[in-house]
Amino acid sequence: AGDGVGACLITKTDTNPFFVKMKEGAEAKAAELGVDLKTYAGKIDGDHETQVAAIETCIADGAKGILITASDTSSIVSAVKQARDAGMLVIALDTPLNPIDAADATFATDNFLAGELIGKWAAATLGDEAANAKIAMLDLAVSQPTVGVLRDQGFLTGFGIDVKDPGKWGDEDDPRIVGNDVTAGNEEGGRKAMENLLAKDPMINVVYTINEPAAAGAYEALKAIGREGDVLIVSVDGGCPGVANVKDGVIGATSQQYPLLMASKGIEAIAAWAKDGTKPAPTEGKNFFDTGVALVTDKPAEGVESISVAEGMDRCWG
Amino acid sequence: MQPILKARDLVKRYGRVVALDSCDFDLYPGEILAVIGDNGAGKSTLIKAISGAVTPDSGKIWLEGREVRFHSPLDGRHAGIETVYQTLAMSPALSITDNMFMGRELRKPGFLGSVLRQLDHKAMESFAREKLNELGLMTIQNINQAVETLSGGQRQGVAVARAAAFGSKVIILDEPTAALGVKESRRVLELIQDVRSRGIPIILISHNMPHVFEVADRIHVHRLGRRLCVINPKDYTMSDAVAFMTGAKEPPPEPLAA
Amino acid sequence: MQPILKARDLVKRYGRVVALDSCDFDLYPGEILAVIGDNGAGKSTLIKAISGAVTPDSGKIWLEGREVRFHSPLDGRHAGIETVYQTLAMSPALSITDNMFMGRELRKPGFLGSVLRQLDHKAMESFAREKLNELGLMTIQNINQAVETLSGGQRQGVAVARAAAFGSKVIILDEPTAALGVKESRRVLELIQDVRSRGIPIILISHNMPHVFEVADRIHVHRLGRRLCVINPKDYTMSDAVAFMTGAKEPPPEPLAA
Amino acid sequence: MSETQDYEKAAASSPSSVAVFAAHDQGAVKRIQHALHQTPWMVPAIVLAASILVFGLLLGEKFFSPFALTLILQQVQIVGILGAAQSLVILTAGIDLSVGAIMVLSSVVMGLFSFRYGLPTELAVAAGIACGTFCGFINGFLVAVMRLPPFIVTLGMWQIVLATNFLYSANETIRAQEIAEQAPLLQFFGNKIAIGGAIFTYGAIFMVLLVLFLAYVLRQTAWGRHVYAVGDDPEAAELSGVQVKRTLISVYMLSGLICAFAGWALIGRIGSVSPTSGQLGNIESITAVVIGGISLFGGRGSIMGMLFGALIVGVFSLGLRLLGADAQWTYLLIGVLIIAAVTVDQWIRKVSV
Amino acid sequence: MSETQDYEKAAASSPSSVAVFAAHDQGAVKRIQHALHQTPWMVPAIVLAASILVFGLLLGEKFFSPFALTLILQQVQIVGILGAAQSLVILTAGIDLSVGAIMVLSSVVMGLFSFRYGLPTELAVAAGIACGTFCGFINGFLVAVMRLPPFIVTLGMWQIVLATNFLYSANETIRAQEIAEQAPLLQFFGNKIAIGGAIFTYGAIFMVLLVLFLAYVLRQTAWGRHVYAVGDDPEAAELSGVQVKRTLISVYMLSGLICAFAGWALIGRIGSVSPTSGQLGNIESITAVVIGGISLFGGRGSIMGMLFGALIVGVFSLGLRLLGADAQWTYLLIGVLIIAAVTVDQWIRKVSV
Ligand SMILES: Nc1ncnc2c1ncn2[C@@H]1O[C@H](COP(=O)(O)OP(=O)(O)OP(=O)(O)O)[C@@H](O)[C@H]1O
Ligand SMILES: Nc1ncnc2c1ncn2[C@@H]1O[C@H](COP(=O)(O)OP(=O)(O)OP(=O)(O)O)[C@@H](O)[C@H]1O
Ligand SMILES: [Mg+2]
Ligand SMILES: [Mg+2]
Repeated sequence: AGDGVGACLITKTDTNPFFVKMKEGAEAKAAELGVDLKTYAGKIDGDHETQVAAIETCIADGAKGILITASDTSSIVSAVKQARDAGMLVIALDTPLNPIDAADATFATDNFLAGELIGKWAAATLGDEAANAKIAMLDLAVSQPTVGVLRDQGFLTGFGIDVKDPGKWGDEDDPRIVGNDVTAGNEEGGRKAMENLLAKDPMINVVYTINEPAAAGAYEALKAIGREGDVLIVSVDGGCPGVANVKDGVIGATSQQYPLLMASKGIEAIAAWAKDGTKPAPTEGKNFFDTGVALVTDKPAEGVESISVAEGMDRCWG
Repeated sequence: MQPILKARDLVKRYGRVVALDSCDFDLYPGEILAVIGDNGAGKSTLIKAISGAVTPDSGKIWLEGREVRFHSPLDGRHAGIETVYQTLAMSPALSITDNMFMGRELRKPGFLGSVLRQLDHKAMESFAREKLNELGLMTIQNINQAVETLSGGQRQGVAVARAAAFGSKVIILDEPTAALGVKESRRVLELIQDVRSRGIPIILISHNMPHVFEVADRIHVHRLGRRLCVINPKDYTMSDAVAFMTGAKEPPPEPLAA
Repeated sequence: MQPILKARDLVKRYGRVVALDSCDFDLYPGEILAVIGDNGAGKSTLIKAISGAVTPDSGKIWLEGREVRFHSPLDGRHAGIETVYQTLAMSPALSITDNMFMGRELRKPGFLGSVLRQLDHKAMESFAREKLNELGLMTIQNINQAVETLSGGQRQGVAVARAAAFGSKVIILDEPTAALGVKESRRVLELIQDVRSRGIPIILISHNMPHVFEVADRIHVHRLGRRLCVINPKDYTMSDAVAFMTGAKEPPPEPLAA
Repeated sequence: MSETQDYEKAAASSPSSVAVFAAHDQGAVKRIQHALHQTPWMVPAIVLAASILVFGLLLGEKFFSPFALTLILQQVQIVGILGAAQSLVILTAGIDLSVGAIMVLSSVVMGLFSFRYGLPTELAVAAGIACGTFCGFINGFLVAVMRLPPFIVTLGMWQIVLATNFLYSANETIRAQEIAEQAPLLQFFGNKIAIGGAIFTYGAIFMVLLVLFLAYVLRQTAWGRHVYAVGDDPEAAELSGVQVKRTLISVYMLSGLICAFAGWALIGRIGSVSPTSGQLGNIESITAVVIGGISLFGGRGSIMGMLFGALIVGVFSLGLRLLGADAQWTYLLIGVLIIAAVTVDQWIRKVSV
Repeated sequence: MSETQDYEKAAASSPSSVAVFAAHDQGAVKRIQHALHQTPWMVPAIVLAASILVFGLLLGEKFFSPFALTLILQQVQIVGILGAAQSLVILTAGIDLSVGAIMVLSSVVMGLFSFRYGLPTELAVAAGIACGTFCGFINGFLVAVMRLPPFIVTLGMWQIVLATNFLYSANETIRAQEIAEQAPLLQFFGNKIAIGGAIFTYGAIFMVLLVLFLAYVLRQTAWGRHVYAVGDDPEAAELSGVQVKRTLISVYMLSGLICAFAGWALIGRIGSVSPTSGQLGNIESITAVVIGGISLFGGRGSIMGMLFGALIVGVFSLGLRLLGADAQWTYLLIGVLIIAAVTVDQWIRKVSV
């Protein structure tokens, strides 16, 4: 139906499996609908200049629409405006732009909610012990990209800790937090950050991680000192290796997201826009289209809705 | 007569190697002082200590009766000491002209020069060409060649031309004719005498005894890091000088008081 | 007699500069051939073309009658040509010993050497010390000094000692005594005659006429990138040689056939 | 005077004109080769022209339009400006890993002085420029006076400046709309001149003018010659009368100043003030410099070459993207093409003398 | 023989023993200074000891325990191994920006050969090592034979290898649990020896042995001397009979080989095979090398210094975290301390001669 329709997918990076899967989802849908899809990505997390260049390329290329997961949700706005002025449909995926109406539509997970779910689960699992928890916070990067901040603050809120400035992690002074460290979202960084925090306080018993690779690294560090059995690790993402790690008991619970869904919905929307100019509508009651998030664990906790690992496996994306 | 340049008890040590061992030095106004000595005797170190390129571990230096302390070769240069170092001190990738005028470039007259600070390449090139011709370096075909593409002798010629052209209070020449051809060496000797006749004293380090005995007024014999003696070329033969400096013969009992 | 080394019509051009201009060259077995010429005449370029350090634009070279084409100095060296370059070709940060044995290091005997490939530092050091003493370089106090810390003359001495020690089919010396003292130069001349008496021919570039006339069997006069003439030192005076090479006088009508 | 020197007299009557050789085969080819050798920036310029041609043939209109070609100019403007700063430092045989960080910090200072403290925009811009220059001064002081290796100094400064930037800005972006309303001067370099389809932003024009200006300064003033001399051989430069320390400090300060301007231009380009920008600034600017033929060992090369180097990368990036290569393939191909570009450069240099 | 040379005869009877000077004030201080000058790695060793001492005093038990100290060893093992590869290249006046990428690609090859193709683990490891060595060979070939600048070659290779890595691995991680079950050999370097509280992983032990081995090779074999000569002055090395090309190629190949071992050690450290690791490998290894006192201009320095350099950074990172500095402040302080460490190094070198 969409013959000759050009579309662009611009992700933060294309090294993170999350975005790789998003791209695969988009490509599959594009092939199905006959949309001509080109994909772009920043070089590293936070690299919004390459994203700006990618938008400009799409304009030069005469594409009909852009799907973008913005590295810097405000900085990209000028470039997005240029694209929309050139008659393109711009859809923000995964993270809303700032302001949210800078894009024609937003298909996203609620990252804050994702964090909140694991925070609640951890608090419920610990029960009364939650008051004496020793928490390690393994974040993404010192540049504090929005996703990392939302997940971190969501977790703390869910756990029952007051966040100070909701736009920033690391400013809380609750004694239960042993410390924050950065992981770059991979195993190596996860292990080192965990080691650093363990050296600070070897009795840590709750570990929040930005994503599952970081969690796997943290697990290795715990294993090295024989404490892998008595620490609760929680994470966000829901990739297949991550869910498998939940199954193996490496991770206690993880919040699962649905990048494939975001991407395929996005491609459909562009195809529809190219056909008759319809714009996608947001989810009822929200200002964006929520692709949903679910807590995956085999140890459900009271008062927190969750799905089983088997279910999670069915719906995982990497 | 007071020495224009005087040094006492200079010491310079490199790890276990002693390059200057309580060395004294005197240069009198208007004279050509030759410094001779074995390889590694410490001649270059001595003149570097005087010109400011090396800071001695101890010892004192007086210029025109005032004690001086140079922290960089630029200090020495500002005090009026112009030096041709044995290593020549040229920027290999830059052109002959650039090297000759390094640190004292000519600017174009008028607005271009004073406001736009534009260099007067033409003037510098023709000046450089003239100085090289004076030295008989006729084989330099391209005045804008990079110095690294010059032959060994041509390079040395450029360094000598630079020092002579911008001569001031004292000129120091460390083996200026080592790599030069017969004709070019001859010209350098003439140049040295020329400069002396302008009243500027010269320190000449050389291993070429005939040249030394031809132009020097006094000869400072350097051995094992110190001044062994100072001789008058009229009183001694070349053989004597060589014997002193290599240690084959004892120096005259009482070094010339001046 | 056939020349051991023969070159015809060598041309080497650097941009607009002509360094070799259809130059011919002959070296006969067992002789000392001196090459003289103005600065920048192209002497160093000539011997670099012969030793493989520079690839001529055109022209041919024969070694012992066979045509050769060297692509690197190592080719020349493997063919038996050992050279002291004017720039000395030393690694400044490495020690004297390291430099002397570069590319031909001695290994310890037995297991340590053959399996662990350990170098025999002791043996190399004492060999180096011996060679330097032979040259009279007595002021080198520390044999493990880095070459960059040596005086100009000491450095040249090390380079000459290296070439002489590992002498083979042809030895080329480009101004080997330029920076050397009186005693050290003398020793180098003796060394040259020594080497010749072992039957190895030598090419000697020098600006020192007395030295050239003392040791050379034949003199190749180089001017403006080509061989002007070849003279026998017994038939001409130094003044003649200088006059030829500087262009003050016409060369003998018929260059010596050989 | 001893008789022994008599033979030297023979040289007296030698000819005294400069040696000349018959110009043998100065054909067109030889002349071109010579020109290539004399003007080091011509080689990257040729590579650039060739790559524009190739992509033009492959992509036609899409690439070979005034719009796309000026788009490249816009996309390389930041790298080009940073590259100018980087070139100066590399010419002195240094390296500046902190250019990107200084740029971002300067832009953040401009933004926060306007918005957090409510100062007049002119003052905020001046503060940002002062901040960049000051960072450059610290670099220069450590390199010149403390004699620390530039790599380490600027590596340390990179981390320090970047961390300061995050701490000071509290990781907050100032949005484009607010800037456009309250402090449009910050977006000055984002203004554009459109001529037909071609769009020239002030930032791109600034980049070109800056490079031309620096090329003039390096070639035509004493200071410029000193920069080359210091990079070539600092010891020789010192001995021959260059104030090495002063020259080095001035170079690093100028580099900081240019980075601050890059920060200002960055606001113009992305509209907003974002503390997460510029993380790749150092590696990209160094790439441009090296493809442009400036030696990392200092003292050799021309700043014009850097500009062409930056454009070469820009052309490849845009061209490959338009050809539809996906991101990883683009990186892979850009890797290949960086090497290829320098191989061609090296080859042209070799055949020319 | 002309009479003119007669004066030279006067030198004949000169003394023929090596000049000696009275050892004036060879006090303890002088002797220490001399020792510092002779052994370049002693300076970073002193800085390291001093920083351990300071943090030990500030933090007591927490830091000055066998556990924490061996933890540092574990944390620097990857950087240390990469640093060994980097040192070799930098000693030849090159630079290798691709070390991190080669490491990751090698580890991915090991993982995928075991899991995707089901080959025996020994074979997979061999394939990974061959892959690393081959990447090194390409670097070496381009640098030595094509004479391209190492910075550009390895910059290009970095992008190429990294992109290949992502394309080949499809960004998929192989989980630690699976590796432990099916191919435990891949985690070989993760095994440990515990002595009291001290934990020595095989990877950390390998790093130390590797550095000692390379120190021996560089100091005691002809090849090692040639590496220094090539870095010092390649032209002089060539003229004095070193096979410059062959030496360069062997250095880059060895560097690639060591990177492959780093990849293997990486699997041991993080348990899994992850294509996103090692992105900072190049900058961190260069930092270690430079703090360790190896000159980026080649030919000077010792590989032992690199090891101490890596440890200095490790000590600072852990020490600062334990002191309670948060991540951003740690970043900033490490920047400061890198500069400080090199300042101290420079200062010690200056007072010693
Ligand atoms: N930077 C340095 N480090 C260590 N030793 C040095 C250094 N510079 C010079 N020396 C040593 O100091 C001594 C004197 O050297 P100097 O260059 O002054 O000799 P010279 O008399 O000029 O010899 P020449 O006639 O060969 O030029 C030599 O033994 C040399 O090895
Ligand atoms: N790499 C180069 N590039 C350009 N010109 C060069 C290069 N090497 C040498 N030349 C030029 O070639 C000519 C011959 O140089 P060469 O070094 O052979 O002279 P030479 O006879 O050895 O002189 P000297 O007696 O001074 O050593 C010189 O004019 C020099 O400027
Ligand atoms: Mg000397
Ligand atoms: Mg020569």
